[in-house]
Amino acid sequence: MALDIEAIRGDFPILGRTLPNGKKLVYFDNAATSQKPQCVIDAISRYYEEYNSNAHRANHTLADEATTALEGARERISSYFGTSPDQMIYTSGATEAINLVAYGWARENLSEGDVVVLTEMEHHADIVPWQQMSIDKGVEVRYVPIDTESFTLDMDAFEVALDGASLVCVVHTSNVLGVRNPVEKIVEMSHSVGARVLIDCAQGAPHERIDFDALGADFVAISAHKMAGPTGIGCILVKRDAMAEMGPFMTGGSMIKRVTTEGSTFQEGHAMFETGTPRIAEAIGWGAAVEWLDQFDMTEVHAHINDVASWTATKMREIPGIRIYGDPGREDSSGAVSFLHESIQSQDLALLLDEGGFAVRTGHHCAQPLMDALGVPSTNRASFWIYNTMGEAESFVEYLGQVVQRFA
Amino acid sequence: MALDIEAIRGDFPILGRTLPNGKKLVYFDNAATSQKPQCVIDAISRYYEEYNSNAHRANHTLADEATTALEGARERISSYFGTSPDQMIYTSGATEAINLVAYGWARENLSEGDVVVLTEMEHHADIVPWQQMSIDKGVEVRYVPIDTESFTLDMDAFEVALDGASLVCVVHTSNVLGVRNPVEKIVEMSHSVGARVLIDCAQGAPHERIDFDALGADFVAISAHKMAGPTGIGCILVKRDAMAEMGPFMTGGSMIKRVTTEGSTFQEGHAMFETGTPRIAEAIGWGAAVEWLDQFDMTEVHAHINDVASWTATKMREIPGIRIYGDPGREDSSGAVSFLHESIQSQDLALLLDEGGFAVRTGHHCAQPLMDALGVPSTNRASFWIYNTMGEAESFVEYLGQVVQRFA
Amino acid sequence: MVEDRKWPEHLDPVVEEFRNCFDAMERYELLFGYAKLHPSPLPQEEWNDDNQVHGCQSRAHIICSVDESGGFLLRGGADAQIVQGLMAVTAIAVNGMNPSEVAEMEPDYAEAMGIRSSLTPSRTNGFLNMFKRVREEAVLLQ
Amino acid sequence: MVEDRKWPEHLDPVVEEFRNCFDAMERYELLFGYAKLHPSPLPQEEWNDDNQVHGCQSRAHIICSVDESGGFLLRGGADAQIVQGLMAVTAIAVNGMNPSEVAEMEPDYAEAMGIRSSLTPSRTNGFLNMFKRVREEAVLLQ
Ligand SMILES: Cc1ncc(COP(=O)(O)O)c(C=O)c1O
Ligand SMILES: Cc1ncc(COP(=O)(O)O)c(C=O)c1O
Repeated sequence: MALDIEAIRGDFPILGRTLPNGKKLVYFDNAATSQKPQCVIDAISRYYEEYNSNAHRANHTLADEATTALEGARERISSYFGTSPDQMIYTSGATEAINLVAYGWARENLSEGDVVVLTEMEHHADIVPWQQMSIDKGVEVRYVPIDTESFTLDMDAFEVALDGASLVCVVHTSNVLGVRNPVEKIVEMSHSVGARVLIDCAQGAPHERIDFDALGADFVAISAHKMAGPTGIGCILVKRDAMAEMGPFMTGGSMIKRVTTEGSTFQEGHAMFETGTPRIAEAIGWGAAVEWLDQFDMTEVHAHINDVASWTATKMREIPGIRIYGDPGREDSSGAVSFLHESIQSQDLALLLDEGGFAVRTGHHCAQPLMDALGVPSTNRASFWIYNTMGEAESFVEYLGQVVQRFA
Repeated sequence: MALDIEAIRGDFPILGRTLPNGKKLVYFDNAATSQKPQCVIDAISRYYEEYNSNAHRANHTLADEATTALEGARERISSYFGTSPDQMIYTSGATEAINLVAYGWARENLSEGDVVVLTEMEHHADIVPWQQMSIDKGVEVRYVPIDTESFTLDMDAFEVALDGASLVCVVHTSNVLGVRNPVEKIVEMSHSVGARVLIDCAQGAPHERIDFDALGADFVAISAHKMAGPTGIGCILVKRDAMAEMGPFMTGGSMIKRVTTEGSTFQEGHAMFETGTPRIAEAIGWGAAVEWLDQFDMTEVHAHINDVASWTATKMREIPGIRIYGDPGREDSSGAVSFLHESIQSQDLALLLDEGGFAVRTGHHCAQPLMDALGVPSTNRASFWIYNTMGEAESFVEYLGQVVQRFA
Repeated sequence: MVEDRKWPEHLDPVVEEFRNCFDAMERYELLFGYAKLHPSPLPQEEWNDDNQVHGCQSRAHIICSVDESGGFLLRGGADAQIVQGLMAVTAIAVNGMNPSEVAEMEPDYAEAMGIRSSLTPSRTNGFLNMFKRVREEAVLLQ
Repeated sequence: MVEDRKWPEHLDPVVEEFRNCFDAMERYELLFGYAKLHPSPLPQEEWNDDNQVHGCQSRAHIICSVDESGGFLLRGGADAQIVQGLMAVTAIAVNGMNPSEVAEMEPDYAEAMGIRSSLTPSRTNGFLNMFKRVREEAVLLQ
């Protein structure tokens, strides 16, 4: 059954928006954050309007309803990711998720000389925590290079880098190139040398169904806001045996068993890593987002997005001076088209596109080591999602062509 | 001008709620979390419906609008707290705020044998991070006792504990007793021995106008959700010179200046402590909450709440077997009435009250050292806020009396 | 009601008694009464970490065994009367039953009795945790 | 318009030229033109950390000084043409003025010109940061 994109668009109030200059919004900034369907917005409002209450220790009706909804969301989200609620820890997003692995797992388990393997295409969220670990603990950080012709990870170099590694951290899908890494193989190779593996699925989760248990990674980081969910929430999925190796990160209420002035004991399992008042509205909103997404076959979603990206990139290549970074449309690609014009500076191009109603992101995309590898300071990036249409892509390519003609 | 409580109630959709058993909701669990006025709920929905976009590096219209709203909220919130935006760091709540001081300031500045002074009436959020610091760094933690007759901090003991202290962490207002500590004096005394001071204003901010610059504390922790704002957001206010002593806590995007595979440099000031996609909807919602609160004179709000609490406590004392922990109505008190019945166990009492529509919280309130000092494992707690009425208090006291008659 | 019940027949009169209550408060009163009349109470001296039921905010302890004649025996105690009352009703239900029958039981008599607060897992009175523990022990005692 | 303007009179024709554009894209075209015709450009060799304007996502550099006759001189360069164009217009405005007049100037000519993207602080083209820096330097040069 083909996706009914027009019906899907109808779920997103913002997509009907007219900008102050009278242009219709064309939202191509999905890798930064996705838009939210009405059912997600309503789930959040309904929580605040009908049963807002602090969760846990629920001896009154509202608290019971809030707790049931909060835990129900955890059930639904973890099951969407092919795992059980006890292997999921709520965080504020992928960034906090990775920091939790650094503070909660690596701080306990790595020491001077231990090796953490990263790649040149990691997001800063998956680089800086490890650099800090290297300053604090003397851990060695290795970067697997990319092949700047094919825009893929150099898997031979990866194999070499694995030697003696304790932890491997790889992005599932690059937010700049849209390239999906062979994460199954990466997990397998890493485990074969006894290393734990973290997969940063911030960009992967909106484009394919992540099955945590099947993937076999020890840690998977996810942000809700890139997959139709609200801001301020995400999670880290953690394998049971890896979780057992972790120590507390942020501490305070809820994560304790008993606090005395002499010292404290902590909850076991995922409860040890969630402290303070939960992100209740956010969790409920994310649960609704997952339910919304779950009505679609993600293979179809991916195919649709890839069609639009592929068509757009092909047409863009015909515009004089445009260069594309990545290979949109390829099987392992997913919806991000990074590009530059040889003479129109990227900020200028962004503002000119904005004038036409086109929202694209411009900058280093929190991936400066990748920018360095590509030899550019920034790119323009159009990134597509489920509700983008071929019609939008056509108008974009046409407008971009005019801009180039006028300003190059 | 007296507060128009009925008009205020009209702003809160949830207050009109009828519970599944047909009873009208009487919400007395405000110290756990406050309800949200419609304008806050609408501000969040409007963000998602009209201008949701990732903030910063804003080269398109939506991103510009989102960034302007996000930074506008920071202006409004910091100004409400009597300070400037550069002294405010967004966190997920008071718990993360205190953890940020532990990881960002104490980890850099304290070492073996340095003294951290706490009180017996701290929330776990202001205890466990310091116990962890003591395990990690060998810091000595001292607890100032409370006088269990007057339910106040023992200020003589405080003075003694101050000797050689590097950091003093005190709760502004106890979430169990409703007692406000003499924080001005505590700041002054702490500074006179050269210690930095953290005031946990999670409970203080909903009851009085916190003026950070006037108070002079080095750190002030606040949660939005207890003061009409959304879940998942709060802040730590940090004095400029204390901030200059801090190192990074969570790392990743946004907080960096430049990332290379060789290492990274960081932003200065508050930007160093905010990483990842911001809590955009939450910040905007909190800004709306602060604007809503700002229409009231907090002295009047406090007086109203104290009237209700004082009346309730007085009447409750007439019910056989009820004992109150704290001294509601006293000048330094604010809206929380903790109580126990001598024979009806607290969980039972909570469920019986719930049957009448009354939402009260029951448990150790994340303050087990205080429970230990009071010699009880838990209390029932009715906590009042701006929208609670004398009529609600009357029906509560009447119902409680009946419960005691029937079940004691 | 008798058609689709999932509890032992001998519990019917108890369930009926609760159903005949005028309102929730009367049901709670009755439950407090059952708490006092627990057929096999576990005295506080025997409460320890091993027999504690976790996930209850109040304290609850149970010991399950099989009596001389092969019948299940649930001894239990709780500091909250509502939990204690539900334990008592549960003991009335399961005591003397075959462990394999106990292992198959469902906690729906509490719902049928109209004890609303027993129904959701997040309610901290912990009835459902207690019931789950009983069933687990019954499996081991088969 | 001439009544309430807050920019020097000699900028009027420039502002007028922009106001007469057909649409935003024509204004940008004109701005790209001004970028090329900067009256006092700062060549890239002179760009360094000291003269960099912070808070712009693109690179922008300015050096302010006073010429022999006491007039303000703004030299500037940016890698984005839109910033460079706004710098050029700003230079046309301030060059030759008394530093104390520059210190009092407002950036509203950009708004009057209809350059929408110059208006909000969050826009990363950084015109407002550049303008603020010019005013600060003017204060020092008074
Ligand atoms: C005094 C006090 N401090 C800290 C906290 C923790 O706040 P949050 O759960 O919003 O992080 C609370 C809230 O329960 C509190 O009452
Ligand atoms: C690949 C990747 N990893 C991590 C992140 C960080 O996610 P968040 O900002 O939601 O914490 C992002 C989002 O920008 C990303 O694209």
